[in-house]
Amino acid sequence: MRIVCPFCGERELGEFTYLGDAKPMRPVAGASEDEVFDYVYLRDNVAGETSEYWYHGGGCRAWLKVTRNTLTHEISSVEAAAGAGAAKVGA
Amino acid sequence: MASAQTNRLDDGGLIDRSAPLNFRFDGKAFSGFQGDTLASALIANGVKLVGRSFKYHRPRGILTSGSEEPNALVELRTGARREPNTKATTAELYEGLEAASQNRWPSLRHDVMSVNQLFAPIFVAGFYYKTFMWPAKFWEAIYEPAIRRAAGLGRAAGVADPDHYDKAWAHCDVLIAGSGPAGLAAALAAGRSGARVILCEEDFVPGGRLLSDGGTIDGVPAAEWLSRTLAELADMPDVGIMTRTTLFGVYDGGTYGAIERVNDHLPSPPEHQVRQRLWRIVAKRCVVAAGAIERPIVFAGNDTPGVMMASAVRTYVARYAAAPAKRIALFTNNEDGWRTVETALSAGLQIAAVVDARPDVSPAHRSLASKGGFPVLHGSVSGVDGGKDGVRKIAVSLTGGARAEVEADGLAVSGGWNPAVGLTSFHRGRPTWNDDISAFVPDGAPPGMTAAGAANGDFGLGACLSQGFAAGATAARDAGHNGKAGIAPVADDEAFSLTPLWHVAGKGKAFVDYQHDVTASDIELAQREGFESVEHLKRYTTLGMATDQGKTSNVAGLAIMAAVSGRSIPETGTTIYRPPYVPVAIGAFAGHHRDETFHATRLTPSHHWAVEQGAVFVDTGLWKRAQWYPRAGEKDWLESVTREVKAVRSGVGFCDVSTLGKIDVHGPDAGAFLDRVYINTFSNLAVGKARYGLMLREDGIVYDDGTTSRLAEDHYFLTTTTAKAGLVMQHLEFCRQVLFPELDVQLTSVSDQWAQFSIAGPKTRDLLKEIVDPAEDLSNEGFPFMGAREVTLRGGLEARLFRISFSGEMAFEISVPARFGDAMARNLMLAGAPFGVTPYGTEALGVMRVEKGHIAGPELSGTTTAADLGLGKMMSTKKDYIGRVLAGREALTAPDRQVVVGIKPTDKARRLRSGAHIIPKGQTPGPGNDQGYVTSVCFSPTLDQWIGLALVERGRERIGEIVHAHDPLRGEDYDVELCNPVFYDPDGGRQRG
Amino acid sequence: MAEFSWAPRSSLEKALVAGAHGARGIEAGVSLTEIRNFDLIQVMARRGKGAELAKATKARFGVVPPDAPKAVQTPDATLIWSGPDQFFVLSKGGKHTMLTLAPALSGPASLSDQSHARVLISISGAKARTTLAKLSSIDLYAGAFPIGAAAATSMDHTSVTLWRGGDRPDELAVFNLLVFATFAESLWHTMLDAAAEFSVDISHSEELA
Amino acid sequence: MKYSIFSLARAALSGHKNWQRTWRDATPKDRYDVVIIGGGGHGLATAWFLASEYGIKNVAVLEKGWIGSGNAGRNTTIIRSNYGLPGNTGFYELSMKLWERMEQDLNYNTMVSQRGVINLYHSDAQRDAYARRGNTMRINGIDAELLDLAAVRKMIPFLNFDNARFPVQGGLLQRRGGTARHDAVVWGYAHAASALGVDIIQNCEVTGFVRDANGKVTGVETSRGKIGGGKVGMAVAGSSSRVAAMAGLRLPIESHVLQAFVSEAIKPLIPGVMTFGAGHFYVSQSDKGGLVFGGDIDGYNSYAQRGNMPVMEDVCEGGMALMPMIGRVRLLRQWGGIMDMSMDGSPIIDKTPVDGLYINAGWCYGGFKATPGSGFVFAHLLARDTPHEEAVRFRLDRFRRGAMIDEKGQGAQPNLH
Repeated sequence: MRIVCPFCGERELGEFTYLGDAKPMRPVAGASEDEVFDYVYLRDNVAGETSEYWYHGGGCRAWLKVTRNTLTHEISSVEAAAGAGAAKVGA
Repeated sequence: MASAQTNRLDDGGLIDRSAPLNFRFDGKAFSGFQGDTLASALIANGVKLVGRSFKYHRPRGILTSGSEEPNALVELRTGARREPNTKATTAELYEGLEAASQNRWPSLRHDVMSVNQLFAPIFVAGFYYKTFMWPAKFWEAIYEPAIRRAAGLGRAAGVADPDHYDKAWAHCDVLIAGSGPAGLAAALAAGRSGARVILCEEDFVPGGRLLSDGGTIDGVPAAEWLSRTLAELADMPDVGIMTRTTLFGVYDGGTYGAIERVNDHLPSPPEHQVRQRLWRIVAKRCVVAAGAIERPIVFAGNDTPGVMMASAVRTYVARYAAAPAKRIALFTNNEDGWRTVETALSAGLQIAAVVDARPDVSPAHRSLASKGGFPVLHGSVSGVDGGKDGVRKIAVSLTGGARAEVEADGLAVSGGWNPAVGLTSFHRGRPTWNDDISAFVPDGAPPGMTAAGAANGDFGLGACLSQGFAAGATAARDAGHNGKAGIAPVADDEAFSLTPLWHVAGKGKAFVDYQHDVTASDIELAQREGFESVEHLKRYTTLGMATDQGKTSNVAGLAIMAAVSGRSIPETGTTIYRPPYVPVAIGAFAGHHRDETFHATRLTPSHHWAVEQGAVFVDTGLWKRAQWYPRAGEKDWLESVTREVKAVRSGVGFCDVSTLGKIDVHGPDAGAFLDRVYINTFSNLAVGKARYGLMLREDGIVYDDGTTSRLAEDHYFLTTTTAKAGLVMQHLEFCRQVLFPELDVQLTSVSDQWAQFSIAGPKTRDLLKEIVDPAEDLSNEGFPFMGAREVTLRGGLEARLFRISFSGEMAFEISVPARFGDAMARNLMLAGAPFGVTPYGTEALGVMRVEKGHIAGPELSGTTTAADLGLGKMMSTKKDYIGRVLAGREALTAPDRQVVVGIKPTDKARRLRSGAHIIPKGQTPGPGNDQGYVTSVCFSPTLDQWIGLALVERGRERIGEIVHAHDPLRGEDYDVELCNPVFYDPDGGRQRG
Repeated sequence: MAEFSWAPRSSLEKALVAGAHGARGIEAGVSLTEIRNFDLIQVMARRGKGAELAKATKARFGVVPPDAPKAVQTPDATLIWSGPDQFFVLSKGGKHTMLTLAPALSGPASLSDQSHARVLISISGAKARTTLAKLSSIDLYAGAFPIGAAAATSMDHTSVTLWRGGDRPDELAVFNLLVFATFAESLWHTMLDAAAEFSVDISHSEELA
Repeated sequence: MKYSIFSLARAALSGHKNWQRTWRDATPKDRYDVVIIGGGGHGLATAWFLASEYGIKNVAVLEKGWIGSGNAGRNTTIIRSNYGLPGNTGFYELSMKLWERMEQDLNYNTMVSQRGVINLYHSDAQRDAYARRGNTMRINGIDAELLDLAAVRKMIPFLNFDNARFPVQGGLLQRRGGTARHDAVVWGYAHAASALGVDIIQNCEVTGFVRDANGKVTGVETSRGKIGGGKVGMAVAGSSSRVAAMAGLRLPIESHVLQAFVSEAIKPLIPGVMTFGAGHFYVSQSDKGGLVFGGDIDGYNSYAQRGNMPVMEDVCEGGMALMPMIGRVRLLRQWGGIMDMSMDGSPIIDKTPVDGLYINAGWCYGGFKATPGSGFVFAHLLARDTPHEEAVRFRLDRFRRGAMIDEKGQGAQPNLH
């Protein structure tokens, strides 16, 4: 697998670490145990296109949101996490 | 003296007759020439019997001339370099080569295990599932060892591989597999278009079937076109041809695996060179021009030595000038087989007869037959008379029912061709059936890959050239290169007419999978027992699971299954194709990463100083850390460690703690950020102060701990455990970039920037005064416990000083830029000399932390909560932080959880061991009363006894209780007292003093 | 009172043996040079301060910092991209240290001293690319990795910063490599093993190329 | 027909023409007492135990392809019961005991070979963790031995003891561990279950659940029509989330790819099963002679049933680090299976929140060794509606309660288990 890092360009799989599904959002402060349980433990585990977090730890250390098909491993898009490249915020 | 090359033709071939090579097979001396394979050299020497089959130990000869060979497997080389199951058909001959036949005892000609053939009526497919069940104990004791000894093929060396391997990356626009006409044409087109091209060829010379079958291209003989083409390609700087290189797999994103046999053609690799190299090739496009594999026909006796694929006969005759037989019969069901007749005749060999399964043959062939003086028999070969010395006679069932016999010493067989669909099918693409050629052709190839020429089911030379050229041009264009490809090479297409014939019914064993001894009747049996799916068929009969991966057997096997189960071949389908395309040495996949270079090694800044001190090192993750510093006369590690601990507790010692993860946390929101990742609060930490912090995972379990200092309003210096340094960095980046992007925080690892030493013991201040600039106030008031700030050292060096203690003693940690770490160690020795300074290692560090009841790796097991560790009070109730909510789950807050306590043996002389379990006193150990276990132990020089930490159910409520430490693994049982985990200076006066 | 010497010691002090290594009887295909005692400051733009940092950098160095994987040469420093919103300032002789850079850049950026966290190795020679192909998954083909190209990548599972400097006088490419100091000795041996078949010329230098 | 050497010899006389199908090729009936989705080892074992232990014979096993075509047919065939946490320890030992009588139970040689499983340790910390685990095993009546370096050297002298990056220091040995012939396990259960009346229905893909007005599952929709079931059990590890989604359930499971490898067949080289403690590598040698080995999962969600090169290299690096004698042995085949990676690395066997639907899932990469035990306790659950005593900790709600069974201590991060 090769992932096109929005900062570094196309890189080999070995430079990246997988975290998991990017769809669940961390509940805000004060959320209930049920909400946080859902966020931490339950997964859609999609067979098909899904959005997920990968870390370019062997490269620029950016967290990426990768849209990938779990049936074919085909990657259709990669975007940087909101806080990667934050120097441009507001620019 | 080497025997004469009896079957070497007088002229022709691509061998170098001026370079004779001596070799031995089963101890017997032979000679061959540069340019031979082991197989061609054996053939040139008239050797027919080369191996024994897997199950029945039947005598076998050479069947093919390529990597699809199922029979001619040998143990190549000797000693530590012995390679089992090497295909004689691909092994290049070199001076002094030694090979031995395998799977036979005591010799190839007289193999005791060939008695298995007598049991063949019982040893049918899957027979072992139906027996060997009684008595149950006999399986491991009797049956299985016997089966295991009989099975297997060659013998591995059994000692470490002395050769080296490496791995490399390559990048190109167009990757081409195969240098036959299609592959070369593709390379020409892509190269001329301006693309970067890599062409992989598994053979040691490019050319593919051109080397054996010749032909005319662009009006010149194939050999001339070949050298002209290779010259043109050699002139293109961005085109590379890698011979001895097999493309074996295709992975995601256009990544391909290839194996280069760099030095297998030499007795051993030259110094500093590798045996083989694994290539990871990244290609925008790939053209598979891997050709096709001729398939056998299944008939009784088809495994007799001397029965050979018709195309292999041509290869041996034309390319190697070696005659597999003097009087050859041909059994074909297609036009292509006839080319063997032409090749043999022109080399002066005799054709005994052609048995053609088709109703008719062309007039041209008829006239060839009359010119060559051999009969053309319409029908099928139904039996072979012969044995380990080869074919003597073949029996033919003629169309219409009559029978005939033909005397011959070799039988060439052509059942048609199967495109090499492996690479195109490795992403689970299923090839589709093509009736015109009665074969499967590629379909569903991975993105970016196309097949061309014979690999695509187009066998004609003209078609190979034009298709290869077009594929190369298209691939280059798709990769962004639009240069002029020019005109494709031109040649005529040979006729290809085939009448499918898979299996000739008859008496006697008819082999489908030669190596695994799977016969046509095994397939029928499998069908009868319900193993009709091809995957069941494969698993039940082992069809196609041998070292040739079914290259010569799979299609015939499923065709026979189709016939017996009344389905068509496409309905029956293929099994899943699995990489690698050819077997690849495990050593090549490992490359450089073996022995001491298995993983990288990290060294602390004072490492070489510690080596000079004679330190014993321990592996901690990738780090080498000084474990203790033995001194002359000390009898064991315990004595050294005890000395080090005592020295610290009574005087002063130092320890390199640079392995701790160190992270700079910068930015206006650094404090707010840390509040969210730690369970306790850091935003209110004063500049110049340090604080111990604990982080949880989001599931409420403790993740890591460490001390974090505030060096400036917007700058914290965070430390992690050695083990989690990288992971915590990743976690913090996740928090920063994903969870809390609104915070203005910057993170950098400074683990390698700072050499950090812990200096501990009552005389720490005395030592520091020697080394720190006298202007710095190190008094308890001027530098209180948990203080942290920059200081200047004597000589002007800037350092950071932290008043933190892991040992429980008066202690500081001092950081200097890493290049000064070595000097720091030396200067600490110098400065501390008057106070008896003692360097100490990780063992003494560990002892002191247990004495002090600090948690570490064994307690941070990934299953403990802050409360389990006695740190529940640190959990802030005033803020949100990672893990806060789920830490409150019922089972994580249950009163009967196992929590950290101290333990001491009731018998003061007793040694403790980690891993012992805690059982209530007086009870018989069982799953119902297993209440915890010992996590950490040490011999405490301070208390003069062994002490430990344990996780024990309701432990904190049970301080003072005597329980049982149960350690059946080591045969130990003893009583221990549960106690306060802080064994040493429980009110902390020493570290604050 | 003891006399303290504060002699800096490179992580490669022991491992680096100047001279020839590997295959004998052929011209060295690879030159490996360690450059010692440099200053390396990581500059990380603060949230929303990218433009401001670019301006401050321009004022200080005469160029804007690279915002893509590139290395920019200034008369007395090299600015090397090291990740989104961040770059290294590599220099010698104390011109650009924490002390001197902080006044210029610390408003829009956070600075972190990495001078001691890295070892700098320069690789060149006819077989430099072939050697690096064993260590790096990056395409270093001249067209794909021109002078000034940079990459934050990994070698032997270890993070490195790689960039292409100016060519040697003999027109051969030069690749510069910043590796983590505690990994350096290990990676050095790996590099030597990779290059040994081509014959290696080993040296160290106090000068930036 | 009963299988034995005598029946084989008799059959040989008639040219093996009289063998019957190993299991009946059943066509679906309208309704069964229990419908089991998934014709892998677990599903078939469940059916066999339902029929043989609980007298429930009106059972269908539905398989979307051919039986054993999922993970049952592509694993590394290891059996062991060397677990350290309550829940796992007892369950896997139950399973081990069932392995020990399987061939006689089923009249099928599944080649259960108790040649030993050794987990090597390379550090004091690892030794201590193994000591803890081995003692747990012993306390539970399971065989375990902690070997020191000398004992390991004696037992497996061919390891790299002398110039290893992470030298072997010893190992935790379970002599009763070993391997079994994975396909034969599937066929053996099919053979025996079919003989007791269980319908094994191949090429029958479940496409949905039939629910009554109360939401209770009363059957399944399949590619071969609607099939009613008093109870429906899923045993579809690898596809659990997909099947559960048809009933509106989200599971604490991710699907990951685990690669496995086999070498060319060679003469006996390795005695039992070994796991490397300083890298990702475990290995055994099949009766046919191939080294069967594997390592870590690829680490990303996948249903593609194939992996990538980094893991392949990582595994071979581990192999060469542990025993550099395999350098010249060739890797013959590489394949990938889909693992139900659960959030704590341990399985789930429970009723679901949907009435009538039962789940057997989350086996991570350890499902093969669990096959008989899983079948046994799942059959119990389906028959009695209460968990078997050795499966009470495998409840689905343990994550919500915080009662995880996390052997590796990695938390809710499936790719790290």
